[in-house]
Amino acid sequence: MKRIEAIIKPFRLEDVKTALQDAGLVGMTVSEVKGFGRQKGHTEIYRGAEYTVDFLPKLKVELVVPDSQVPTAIEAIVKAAKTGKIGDGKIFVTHVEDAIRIRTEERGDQAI
Amino acid sequence: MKRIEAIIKPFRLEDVKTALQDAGLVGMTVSEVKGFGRQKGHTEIYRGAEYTVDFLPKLKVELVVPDSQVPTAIEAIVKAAKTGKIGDGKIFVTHVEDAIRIRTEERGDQAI
Amino acid sequence: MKRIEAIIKPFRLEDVKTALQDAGLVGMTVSEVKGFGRQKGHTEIYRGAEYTVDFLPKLKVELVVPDSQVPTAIEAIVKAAKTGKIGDGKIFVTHVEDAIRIRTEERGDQAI
Amino acid sequence: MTPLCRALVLAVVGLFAATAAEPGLEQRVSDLEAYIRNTAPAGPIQGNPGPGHNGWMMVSAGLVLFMTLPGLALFYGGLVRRKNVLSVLAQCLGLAGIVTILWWVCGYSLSFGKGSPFLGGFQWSFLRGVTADPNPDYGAWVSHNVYAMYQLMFAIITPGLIIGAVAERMRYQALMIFCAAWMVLVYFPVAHMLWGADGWMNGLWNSKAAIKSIDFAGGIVVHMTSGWSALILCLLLGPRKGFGREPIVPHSMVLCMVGTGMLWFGWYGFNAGSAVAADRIAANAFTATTLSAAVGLCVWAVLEWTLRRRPSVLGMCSGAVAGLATITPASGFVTPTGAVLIGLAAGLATFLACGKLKSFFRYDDSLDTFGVHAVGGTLGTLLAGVLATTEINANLSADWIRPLVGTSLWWEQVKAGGLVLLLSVVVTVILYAVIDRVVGCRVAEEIENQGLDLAEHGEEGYTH
Amino acid sequence: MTPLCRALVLAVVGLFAATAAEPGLEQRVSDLEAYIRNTAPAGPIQGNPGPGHNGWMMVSAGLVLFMTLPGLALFYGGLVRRKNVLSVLAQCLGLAGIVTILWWVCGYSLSFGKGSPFLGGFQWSFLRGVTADPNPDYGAWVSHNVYAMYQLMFAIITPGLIIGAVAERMRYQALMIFCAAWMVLVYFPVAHMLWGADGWMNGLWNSKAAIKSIDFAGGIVVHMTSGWSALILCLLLGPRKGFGREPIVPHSMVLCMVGTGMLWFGWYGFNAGSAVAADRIAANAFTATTLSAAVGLCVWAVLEWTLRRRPSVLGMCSGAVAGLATITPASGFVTPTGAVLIGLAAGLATFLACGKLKSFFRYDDSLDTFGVHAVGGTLGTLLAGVLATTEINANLSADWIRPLVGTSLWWEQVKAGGLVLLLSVVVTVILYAVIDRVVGCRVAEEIENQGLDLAEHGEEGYTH
Amino acid sequence: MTPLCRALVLAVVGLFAATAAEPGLEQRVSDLEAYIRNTAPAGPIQGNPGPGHNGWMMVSAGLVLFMTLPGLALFYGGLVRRKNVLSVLAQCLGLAGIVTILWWVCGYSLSFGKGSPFLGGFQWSFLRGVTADPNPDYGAWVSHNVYAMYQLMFAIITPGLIIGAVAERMRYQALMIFCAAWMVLVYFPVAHMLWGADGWMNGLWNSKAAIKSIDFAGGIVVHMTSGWSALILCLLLGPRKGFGREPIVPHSMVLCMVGTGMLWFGWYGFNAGSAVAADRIAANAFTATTLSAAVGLCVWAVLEWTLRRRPSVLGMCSGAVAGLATITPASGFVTPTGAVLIGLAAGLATFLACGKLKSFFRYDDSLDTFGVHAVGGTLGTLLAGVLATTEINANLSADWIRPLVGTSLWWEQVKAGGLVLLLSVVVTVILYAVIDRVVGCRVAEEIENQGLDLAEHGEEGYTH
Ligand SMILES: Nc1ncnc2c1ncn2[C@@H]1O[C@H](COP(=O)(O)OP(=O)(O)O)[C@@H](O)[C@H]1O
Ligand SMILES: Nc1ncnc2c1ncn2[C@@H]1O[C@H](COP(=O)(O)OP(=O)(O)O)[C@@H](O)[C@H]1O
Ligand SMILES: Nc1ncnc2c1ncn2[C@@H]1O[C@H](COP(=O)(O)OP(=O)(O)O)[C@@H](O)[C@H]1O
Repeated sequence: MKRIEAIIKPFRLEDVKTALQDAGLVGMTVSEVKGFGRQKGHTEIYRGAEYTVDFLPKLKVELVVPDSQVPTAIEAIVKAAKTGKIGDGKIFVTHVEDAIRIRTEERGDQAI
Repeated sequence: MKRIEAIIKPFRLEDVKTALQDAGLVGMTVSEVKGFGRQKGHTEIYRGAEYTVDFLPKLKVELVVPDSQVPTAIEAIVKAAKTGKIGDGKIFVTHVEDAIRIRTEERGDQAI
Repeated sequence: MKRIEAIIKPFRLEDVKTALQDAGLVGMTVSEVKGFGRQKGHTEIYRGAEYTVDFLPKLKVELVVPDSQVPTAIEAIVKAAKTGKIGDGKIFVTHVEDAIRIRTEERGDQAI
Repeated sequence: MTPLCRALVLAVVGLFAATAAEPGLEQRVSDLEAYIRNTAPAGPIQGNPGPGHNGWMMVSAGLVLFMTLPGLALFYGGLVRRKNVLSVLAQCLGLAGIVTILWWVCGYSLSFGKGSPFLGGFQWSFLRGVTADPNPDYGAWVSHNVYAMYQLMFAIITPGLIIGAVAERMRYQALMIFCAAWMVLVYFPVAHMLWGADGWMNGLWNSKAAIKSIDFAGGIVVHMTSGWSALILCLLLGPRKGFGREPIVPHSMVLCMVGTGMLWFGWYGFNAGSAVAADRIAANAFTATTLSAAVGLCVWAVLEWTLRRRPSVLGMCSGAVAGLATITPASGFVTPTGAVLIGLAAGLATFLACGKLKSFFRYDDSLDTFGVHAVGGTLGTLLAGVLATTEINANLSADWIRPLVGTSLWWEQVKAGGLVLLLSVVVTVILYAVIDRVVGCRVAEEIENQGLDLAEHGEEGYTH
Repeated sequence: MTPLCRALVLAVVGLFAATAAEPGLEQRVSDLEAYIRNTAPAGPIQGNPGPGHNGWMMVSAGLVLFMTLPGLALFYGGLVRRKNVLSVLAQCLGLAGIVTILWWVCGYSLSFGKGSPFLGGFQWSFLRGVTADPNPDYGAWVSHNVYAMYQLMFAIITPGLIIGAVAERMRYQALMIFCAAWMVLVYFPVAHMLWGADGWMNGLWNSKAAIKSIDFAGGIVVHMTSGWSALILCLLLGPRKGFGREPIVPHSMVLCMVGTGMLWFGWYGFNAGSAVAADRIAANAFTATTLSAAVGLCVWAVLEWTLRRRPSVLGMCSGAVAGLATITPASGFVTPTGAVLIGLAAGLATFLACGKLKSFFRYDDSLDTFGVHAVGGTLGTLLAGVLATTEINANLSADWIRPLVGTSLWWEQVKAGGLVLLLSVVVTVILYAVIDRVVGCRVAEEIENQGLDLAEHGEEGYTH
Repeated sequence: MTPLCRALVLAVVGLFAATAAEPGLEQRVSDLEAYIRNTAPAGPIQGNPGPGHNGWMMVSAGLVLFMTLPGLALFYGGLVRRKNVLSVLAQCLGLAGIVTILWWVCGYSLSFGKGSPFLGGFQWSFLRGVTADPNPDYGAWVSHNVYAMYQLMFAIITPGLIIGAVAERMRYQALMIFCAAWMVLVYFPVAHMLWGADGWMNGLWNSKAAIKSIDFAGGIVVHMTSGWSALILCLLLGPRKGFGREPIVPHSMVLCMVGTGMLWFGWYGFNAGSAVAADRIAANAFTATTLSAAVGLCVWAVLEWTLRRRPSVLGMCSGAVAGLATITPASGFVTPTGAVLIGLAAGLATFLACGKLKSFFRYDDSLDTFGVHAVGGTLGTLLAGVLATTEINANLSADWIRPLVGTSLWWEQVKAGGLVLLLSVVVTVILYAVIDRVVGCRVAEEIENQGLDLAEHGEEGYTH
């Protein structure tokens, strides 16, 4: 099993979700994060005081998939999340040793 | 060391925390996430427009434990988080290469 | 590539960011989390009812770096996040198998 | 008769005609002065509302509505958990809707119409005959329909207070049915008995009242009825899941404080408006209200500071509301120093009730409706009996009540308060039993976990 | 002449002198009674505002401002997505600023000054001559400048309503320019025609009005103008990105409900204040407003309960606002029962409009300005024609309008409403075309994704 | 004497009796007219408050309280970081409590009681003798206790303004002690000197005033005292940790804007209420207030648009509040066009002060109390001297001040403003030194990091 963690632009979530579903992947967990990278932040001005805000709102989509589905998942995410503009985000893949479904205590690929 | 990541139903947090503490595990980090899986979402209706909300509020509990304590931790979480209804969540286990306690710069199992 | 996950005190973020930037590391993703550990929580009192709040606000900083930069990154974070008081947080290092930059579909060290 | 004399006679006759009109002029001037003095006119101006009083009462009615929407909704809504915030708002909104319709159908008539000493009649159902002309029974210079609307706003907020005790676990449908029935069985009779022109306990206006109690702005009618019913209801309903085991903390102290500010602001309409005129008594009530609220606030702050080193926003809000609730029945009767004393007593009593009583008996009065409103309202009712003075409210000089002022008035208060307490408790028990059987009072455990907002209203309070 | 007679003659002469002064006293008393009755004085008191009326109107003006800032801002701001909340607030604030300046420069004069039946003149530009003395054309006892400020608050909220239809996608600059031009081309003429002393459709006050329509507090002037323009504007602008495909849900129902409470509270200034006095008519309007709002609220709740088992906070808020918008033109003309009927109709019609009409035609009226305000305002305008009665508003007894009351008044309403609808639509189309060409009406797609707050105002609604 | 003659004589004698009553009637009518005109009555109606004026002043008092709770609390609370929001609310609440008690004990008496030209006496301590009868020194037709409560609300908000400069770092205890002492040493004397009937600088009412300055609603008394003290206090306290290095941004611009709307709404009570009547002067103040607020708002928006292409919500809120603060001392004295000029000057000056001055001198006036209130109040005080006119405020025709109007009045303003500025600065320095030594003014660094809410109040603003 692999854990795929994708940092994406928030307004692409619906598309990413649909793409993953279409690829047969139904489980995922999403969290709100702030990203800092090459994409330039913006300035906010409060009564003349200027602040450069480097941290931009992003969403982190995590999903654990069987090894075999990693390419499908990556492809689906890339296709759905890409706008071609800087800041589209990253995908990181890590190895997962075990998975347990709490409800049934199933383990491994069954569990996801 | 292993990193145990559990996605649970929000109202089970207190129980999970207690169970882990009882098992002698005091460190953990919790974040609010939205989960998408087999559990059906709900519909929200705003002035006649119906929206299916697939993303349900969940909590993610992360804890890093020495290899030896992985089974204890999993067992504690499963016991405390299980309601038997769909959507109880998952536990994922990944390998952690190193841990550092910032305050003391201790490393490895000492640090957690 | 390694994934460095640091749990820090919220008011140290600016310093950590600067330290990482100074060390030549520009990419990172930050999220708000609640931490539970050795650091004592506080009590909140609402109309006479006392609650011990064990979960303290922390920030989680995640960054994926080439293997070679792991020590630099850790050092930078430790230096910037340390106050010497309990609750300064932890750093966890895990292995990352692959990284993809969504915009360009670059892979591996290029992508981060 | 000489021509001169004839001229004179004619002149004098003319003058007589003029002087015949004179008493008219005198009357008309007296009536205009009656407008200033807020006494009833007798001449042709009768039937007209007086602009200063009428304007003030429209403002007051608006202010009392503002106390519920959004004042109370925020005060309570901020104190519940995020997943239940909308359920509280929906309850406040729903009550505003339902109680208004009840009021129009028969509520106003049953409360303020003449009938038996215990309940009014149906002569004003559908507000028939409730016109813009003043009804001197209730306000010499205020449009009768404005008065009816003003009283409606009290009728809305009273069941609204109950929400605080049952929040986060009662079914919406059950609560709405409970409140509708409760209005008919508790509120309309009690309002009639205390405030109806022929009410059984209306010591201030009804010389024939059996119990000569006074309740300026609703210590008995509003705070005791709702507060004691709330206690019973929360006992019957049982505590929230996790109560006493998990932290159940306010999701937004900011909203709660905003609600408190709105309640305080609106309370001027509630208390000073209860003079049904912008007169001296209103002025006195305004002053007493301000002092009691501030002193109640300070008492909580000082107690928290002393006992816990940290005066809290919720503490100060609670103290202010306690001061306001407690001064309510007394506001138009007591001196500034009386108001300060009441504020002191209010702060102490509610601090103990919320802090000690509740934890001792372990009932789950979610947002302290009992601890603040029942305790405050009951205490204030009693203290009104002790501290009321004719110097502040000349109406207490009426010969049937004057002998009681400063002597045994407090005993009338005890009698009235006790009976209303009993009525509230009994009706609540019966209603609960019936409604729980028929529709079920408590939400399913699953729904309580998930939050009432989604399950009962199909919405979320906040999204990101 | 005997000495006695001489004395008598002198006495009588003296008395004559006194009685010569008498008519003065009579007049002065009549004038004071005129203050109570809200009729125009004729004696030396003329030129003075009457405190009860003037105070009430200052409060009313404040209340109507409060409806926009922060009422409407929250009602709408809560309904948009978090990334656009400040854009809504900025639009409300900007309108308050710009419309006030326009009003000072020429708006008040063009709307309420005498001129042609279609538009006022420039005699009151820069509020020259608009002093604290009453202008009897508009209020016998209210300072003319208070009246001008009161009307300003209407002029601010009207374009504010349009925001609801174009939220989350229109450029700030374009919207401000649109509204400024729209005020001159639609609002000032329509306000003049309906409410100007010499207005072409002012059936209530202008005996020479060509169309004898009535609009108590702005069914046509406020809700129809803005509501129909809003529909056209949102059609021209096109739907929001993702409309109908992605969930676009309110980011804070709590704010929306708070805004609703503030709107309801402020609406008393809007409707009861439109009597321009704290008199009988104000009292009637106050009553009608309350009933219609509550009934509208209940209709939505019952329909949602029946159709979806879950009465929602947004539903109840929408119903209340619908009841308020619909009663607006009728509030000073109808009986309580009339108001209940209007509330019923309001609830039903807007429920259908928001639920069915919009999904059928698939236009993106973001926050239902059309569904609530245009539908409500149009319906209320018609129903005012049907249900108005001289018993509630004696001004309808004027000989040029009395024959229409209860007979063909509804037809005058149709004519007036239809023409104003047409004017609103045509002006909106033209203005859109011009402004879109010159500055561009819609934000770039990138900005719509990111949210308008950051891109257009350089701020974020909330930070953590 | 013929029988006829005898009859005549009797008749005439009777008539004489009637005419003997006549002067009484004349007086009574005059007094009723005095109510309309807001002049003092002389006949038997004396001692009664007049409903129109009294109602308006109760509303105004409520509005001014609403400005602090929750208006100012939100305006400031939204601008701080999330971890400190409750500390701001707690400060506003605490001041409401403490200042009310001070006011009751001696504050009102020291401010408005007769005594020396510099400070009142103790005759009204505990509000003894402050009854519902009007005190003609302050309002011919307003209950004296309503006036005392109205002025209390000013006394509450004034130290509340200081919060803005020291937010996010001052100890709660220290701030409360500072404010209590500051009330006694600065506010009571200054209020007495400017507004007390025998005040040393009360040019409007005290013919013997040494400095004949005018301050309609508190440019000097409210905004200058608090604003200049705030500057000194924030200098002494030092900047917040991270100031100028880390982004310190508002945690909720939405709350800030809501607070602004409430401030604007409440300011009508503040300014128009300062006429202590619902009369012509109130009407003029209402108008001026509206215009200045809107123009101030527009100036900030236009400047931001021009300089940064993005008009911000905070900018518009700041401009509106600046316009309101600056018009305050002048509101009852200037024409609409004067108000527009003041709004213009207010917008420009505060924009520069907040944007340039602060960044130049690098002091940390957290929420710009100095930049908005001190700058606005000082400017408005001066401009009131330049633009005041007898046409708007007939009281300026009093022979001791009329010669100054339009000539050297501005110099009286400079003198009064300068002295008060000095007093505020000196007292602040001394108080700071003492309190810092005794209890410590600044929170520990650890607490500043963590946020004041938890450490000082044991609560969190929001939970999830
Ligand atoms: N090394 C990294 N580790 C973790 N997250 C990263 C890293 N680099 C970038 N990110 C995340 O990816 C987002 C996009 O990266 P950025 O460099 O701005 O643009 P792009 O993805 O187009 O190269 C960032 O906002 C951040 O959240
Ligand atoms: N493959 C997955 N990867 C990551 N998170 C998942 C995955 N599948 C499920 N989850 C998380 O677990 C939660 C529960 O899963 P769900 O399928 O609804 O029920 P159950 O755990 O009972 O099978 C989801 O809401 C989601 O947050
Ligand atoms: N075993 C663990 N797994 C995951 N997170 C942990 C673990 N132990 C501690 N943490 C996180 O680190 C934070 C700091 O830990 P704590 O024990 O309080 O202090 P210190 O880091 O100084 O030892 C905690 O609040 C929690 O978020």
